[in-house]
Amino acid sequence: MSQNNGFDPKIIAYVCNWCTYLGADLAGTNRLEYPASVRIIRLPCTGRIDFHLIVKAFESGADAVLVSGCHPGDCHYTAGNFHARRRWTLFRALLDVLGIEMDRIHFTWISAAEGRKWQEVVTEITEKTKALGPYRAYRRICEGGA
Amino acid sequence: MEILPTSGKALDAEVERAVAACYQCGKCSAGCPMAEAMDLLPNRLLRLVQLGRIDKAAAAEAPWLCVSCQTCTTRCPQSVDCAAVLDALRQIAVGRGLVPRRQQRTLLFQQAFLESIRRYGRVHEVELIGRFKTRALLGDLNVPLFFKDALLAPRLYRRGKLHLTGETVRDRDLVARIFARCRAEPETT
Amino acid sequence: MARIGVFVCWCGENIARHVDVEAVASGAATLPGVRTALSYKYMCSEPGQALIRRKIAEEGLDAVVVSACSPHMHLRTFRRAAEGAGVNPYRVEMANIREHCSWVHHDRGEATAKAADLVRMAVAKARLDRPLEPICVPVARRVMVVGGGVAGIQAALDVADAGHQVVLLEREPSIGGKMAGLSETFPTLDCSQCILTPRMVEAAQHPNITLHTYSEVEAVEGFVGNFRVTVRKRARYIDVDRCTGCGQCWNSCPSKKNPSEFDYRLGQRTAIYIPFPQAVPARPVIDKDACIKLTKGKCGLCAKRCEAQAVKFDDEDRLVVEEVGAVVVATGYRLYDPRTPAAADGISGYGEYGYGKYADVIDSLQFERLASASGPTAGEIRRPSDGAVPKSIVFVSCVGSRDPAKGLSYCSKVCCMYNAKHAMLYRHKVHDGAAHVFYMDVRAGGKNYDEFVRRAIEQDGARYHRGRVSKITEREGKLIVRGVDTLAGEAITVEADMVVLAAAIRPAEGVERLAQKLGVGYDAFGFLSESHPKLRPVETNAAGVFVCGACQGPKDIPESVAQASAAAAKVLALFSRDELSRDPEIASVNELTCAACFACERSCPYGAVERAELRNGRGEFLKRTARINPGLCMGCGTCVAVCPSKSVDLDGYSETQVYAMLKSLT
Amino acid sequence: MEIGYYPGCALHGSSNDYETSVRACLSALDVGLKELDDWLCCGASAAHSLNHKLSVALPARNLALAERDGMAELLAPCPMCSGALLRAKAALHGDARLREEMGEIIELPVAGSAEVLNLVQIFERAGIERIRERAVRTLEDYRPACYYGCLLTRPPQTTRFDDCEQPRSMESLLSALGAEPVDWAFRTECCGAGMTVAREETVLELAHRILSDAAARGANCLVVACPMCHVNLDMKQADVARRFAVNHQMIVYYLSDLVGLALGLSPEALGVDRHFVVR
Repeated sequence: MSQNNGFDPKIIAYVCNWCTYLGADLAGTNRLEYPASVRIIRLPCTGRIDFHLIVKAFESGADAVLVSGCHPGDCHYTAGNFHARRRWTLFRALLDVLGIEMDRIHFTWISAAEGRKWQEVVTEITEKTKALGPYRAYRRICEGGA
Repeated sequence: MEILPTSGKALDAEVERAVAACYQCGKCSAGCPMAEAMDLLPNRLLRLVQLGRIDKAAAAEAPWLCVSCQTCTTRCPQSVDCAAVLDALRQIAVGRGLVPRRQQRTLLFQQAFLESIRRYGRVHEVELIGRFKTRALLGDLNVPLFFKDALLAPRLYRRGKLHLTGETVRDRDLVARIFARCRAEPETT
Repeated sequence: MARIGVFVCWCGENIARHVDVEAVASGAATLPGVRTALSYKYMCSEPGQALIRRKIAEEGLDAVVVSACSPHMHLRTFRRAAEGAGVNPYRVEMANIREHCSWVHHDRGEATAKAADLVRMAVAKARLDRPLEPICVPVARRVMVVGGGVAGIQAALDVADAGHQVVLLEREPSIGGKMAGLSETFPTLDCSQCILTPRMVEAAQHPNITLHTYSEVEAVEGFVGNFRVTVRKRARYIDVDRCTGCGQCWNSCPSKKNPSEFDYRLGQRTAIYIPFPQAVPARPVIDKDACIKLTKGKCGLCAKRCEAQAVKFDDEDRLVVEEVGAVVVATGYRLYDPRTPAAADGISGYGEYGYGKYADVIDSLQFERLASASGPTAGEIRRPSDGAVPKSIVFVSCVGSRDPAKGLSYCSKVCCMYNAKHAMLYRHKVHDGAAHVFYMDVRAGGKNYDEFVRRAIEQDGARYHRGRVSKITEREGKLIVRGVDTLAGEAITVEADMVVLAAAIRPAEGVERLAQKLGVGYDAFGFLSESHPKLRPVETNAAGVFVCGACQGPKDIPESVAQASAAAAKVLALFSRDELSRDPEIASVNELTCAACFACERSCPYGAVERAELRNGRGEFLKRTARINPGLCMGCGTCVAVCPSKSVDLDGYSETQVYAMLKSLT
Repeated sequence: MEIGYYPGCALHGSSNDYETSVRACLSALDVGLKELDDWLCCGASAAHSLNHKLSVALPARNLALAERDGMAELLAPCPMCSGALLRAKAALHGDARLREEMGEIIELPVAGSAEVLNLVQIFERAGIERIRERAVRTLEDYRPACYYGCLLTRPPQTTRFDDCEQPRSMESLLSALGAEPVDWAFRTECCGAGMTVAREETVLELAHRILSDAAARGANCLVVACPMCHVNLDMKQADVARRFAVNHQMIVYYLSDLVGLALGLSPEALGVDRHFVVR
């Protein structure tokens, strides 16, 4: 199935309860198959996501992290997704400094109506992460005490 | 829209994609200054392309009547680049020998135009018109007689507007190389 | 240590086909804190729920994990079941092994492994769930209806008739909205004012309805059941209680040449005016920019004539606070302006149609006024430029609508019907007139609607051309309309005396600001978002705020009225209870560690963060701290993410719970 | 102020009266023109009709020359040329692969960074107020019908100039100089452009409509900013007269002619005497 001799990536997905979680539900209702690589952590809103949650995901052995919420203007809580977006630009630099590989962190917007997009995003991220291989380097970052 | 002069089916696919958004409101045809003279209105050309009948669209006279005024493209509610689609239909027609006989003269003129650029880097008006008219006459196409332009010549000349030779760029070989790389050798008839 | 029960559902074959449910259950049994784990064919069925209740009793469980479908499907079901057996409902978790697993992964090994992971995560979370109590708040049984058009009037009357207090707010000097200015209504051709004005009077005289006209929402505080809405009552310069509506003032006003808003600039009004004769309230208002007294300090004729001494030139805006339990938004629509300059908020105009340049190119609401018996021409179709009766009119559909290049992709839904009506009315009034309609599709879904359009074509001789118009120019008093009939395959030029543009329906000006104050979502065009397009069509995501009419999307009068009654029914359901409860999964502040930076306050979309002081037992000041108002917090968690000292947390989604879920996967 | 100048074939051919006018007028405004060295023809409609790649490559070469010679701005008084340059710019912008491909074809690296200006924009750049101050005579006798034609404003996504349906820029400039532009219907209609030779009958028909409307609105002259418009409306006016039996005797000015006249230049210095229809 993959060129990486059976490496099955582990991906943590932080998704909001009102858009992306329902989008993933819709993918199920429509029986849209995709790789079994993602473990969803349901949060009320992507506005809840901070720097620590991303780092902790890698600490727990994730090979990639996906953050997905409502489209701009569609936030259940008016502007949480916007806050998440703005904060992301801030802590992206910090993650970069820490040496975290930025192509292992993915941001998308998936609405409750976009089951197919959920399928596509998970498939694509899984393939990309497979190509990158296991995130052994992160463990080295931790051990190196960076 | 990006239409590359690639061969046959690839260009077909490009054009089909370009018209996918057309919902047949006809605003292109409504605003077209040449609509009255066209055998198939622009919206019908686009419809034929949508139906995969590109050859029929390309064989029409209408694409050759287009004056590239961009009105259709400007006003299209669906942002279809209609004028570019007609450009592509002309290219397809040339490639497949579908140019209607009555429209050959437009093709001849444009080919003569490109040939002038290829030779000199710039257009030589006198030579261009001469070449076009001669070819058109040889091809027995319905073109106003040469002497009509010959009558105009002295009037242009009097106004210092007639340049028998025309300008030429320094690096003519470069121009030839550019043409070669664009694979656009004008066919000589 | 928690005492957790794990219940794995087969969902018939839905889960069991691709997930080894027995293996998942037996794996779960070994997890720390799990006392019992078992599987059953249909957990949501009554026997399934009974099983859960029995196990809770037998094993003394204090938390439950149901491994089944999406929590959006059955979390409520299982919370109720567990609560029935004495478990705190907020200690019930679900692992979604159907939508997120068995339905999308068909490799049995992979699906089973993922299901086991999902259960592990849910158990890890359940271990740390705190028992919570639902938040209860009393309900103020009083509703504010924003917008006094036909939808707002209907909603207000429905609630008022049911015995509850209503505050009806209208921005214009009179209620009635767009409908008050319409001529006749499709498909029955009954007179719009004749059916609406009695309802307007009824609303104004209803003992349960308080009317604020010439007023807007200034600010909104509070939450469902307890809103505090500040209303700005704009200066009217008239004491409405003294005024008798006798008309002496407007009949004596020398400033007569002001464009009438009600007639869409086709008519004129005085500076002190009532918008139309049947206005409710029948009290005038002074246009302060047109009044000679207010602009130049001279005149004051109206005040001299007023026997009731009701004219107040020193009037000012007033703010009043209304406490209500629910809000119905019925702010309606405005027409798209074809003059819109290029790319104003992504929307551009139709320079090619010359609206605003040629006096006889008008929009459809202007035509309504021309066709209305109470309009500036007393119902005669006369064109604005010279008052001549047009012998040929072109009606252009979809001006703005269905035109993504101009920025509006949607169909405005009502134009096909009123175009047919306009063509019909015109032909009834001008027998030898030619009515041309350019259309892309005729959308006439509705009871007796298509028949109506056919009547316009077959009986009244409207000439329908399938195609858009590209350009309108003017030559010697004629409008040259360049269009196409794609069915005939010909470009067509019509020489018209007048052109009517069926301009798109857009939400009323400023509705976004109102939506933000209320916490209601809206789409890219500014139409307010309902909670669910099918099952919650008048609710919004802001609890206690409902929508009806064209503010939610283009719709005609019958639909607006139906939706208004639906919104009223939802309000009444809300008012049928003494108090409201809602999920308590909200934020809380550790006030001892809080650094009082108030980053949370700035990020909170609900204004739920308050500044407080910590004092010791003797009342001495210790420190400042942020504090969450549980009545306002909606539980989005944005404050948790922004807190630099990690002093805010969110029940149900706490930091430690997320970490525990992550850890359960290692 | 000195800016790059791309004359194009027409201004060096039968429309050299336009070049005379542009140079004289801009010189009077102290705007120096530095002609692009060894420029190529833009390919005009022949290239985009018959060979899309060539229709990008030819203007790309000219953009590359401008970049090489450090010209940040390039005046192209012919809208066919400026349109071709702008189209190529748009295609190159944000498409690294195309830039690379074109770089190889035209043997010069190209980014498409030079700003392409039409004649109206140069006047706006020079400042309408400044032009008004320098004017030595008023244009009050002129009731021009300002004719924008097609390519000056269309397609707006590419040209990004004025309002493509109701343009005002020429009227604004000429009103400032005392002229009284008429309001008319054919400001943005097409005259047939480069079809003059290939489809003469089409051009005559379109030119006839334009001239007739201008005359009917009381215009005493037409103003254009395009060599092809000038050919079709001026040179072909005699043919229009013959075909439709109506002799408009409508003088067709280049925009720079009228500005130049206001600045005190003689008709001869502006090449106005070389038009076909003269006063």
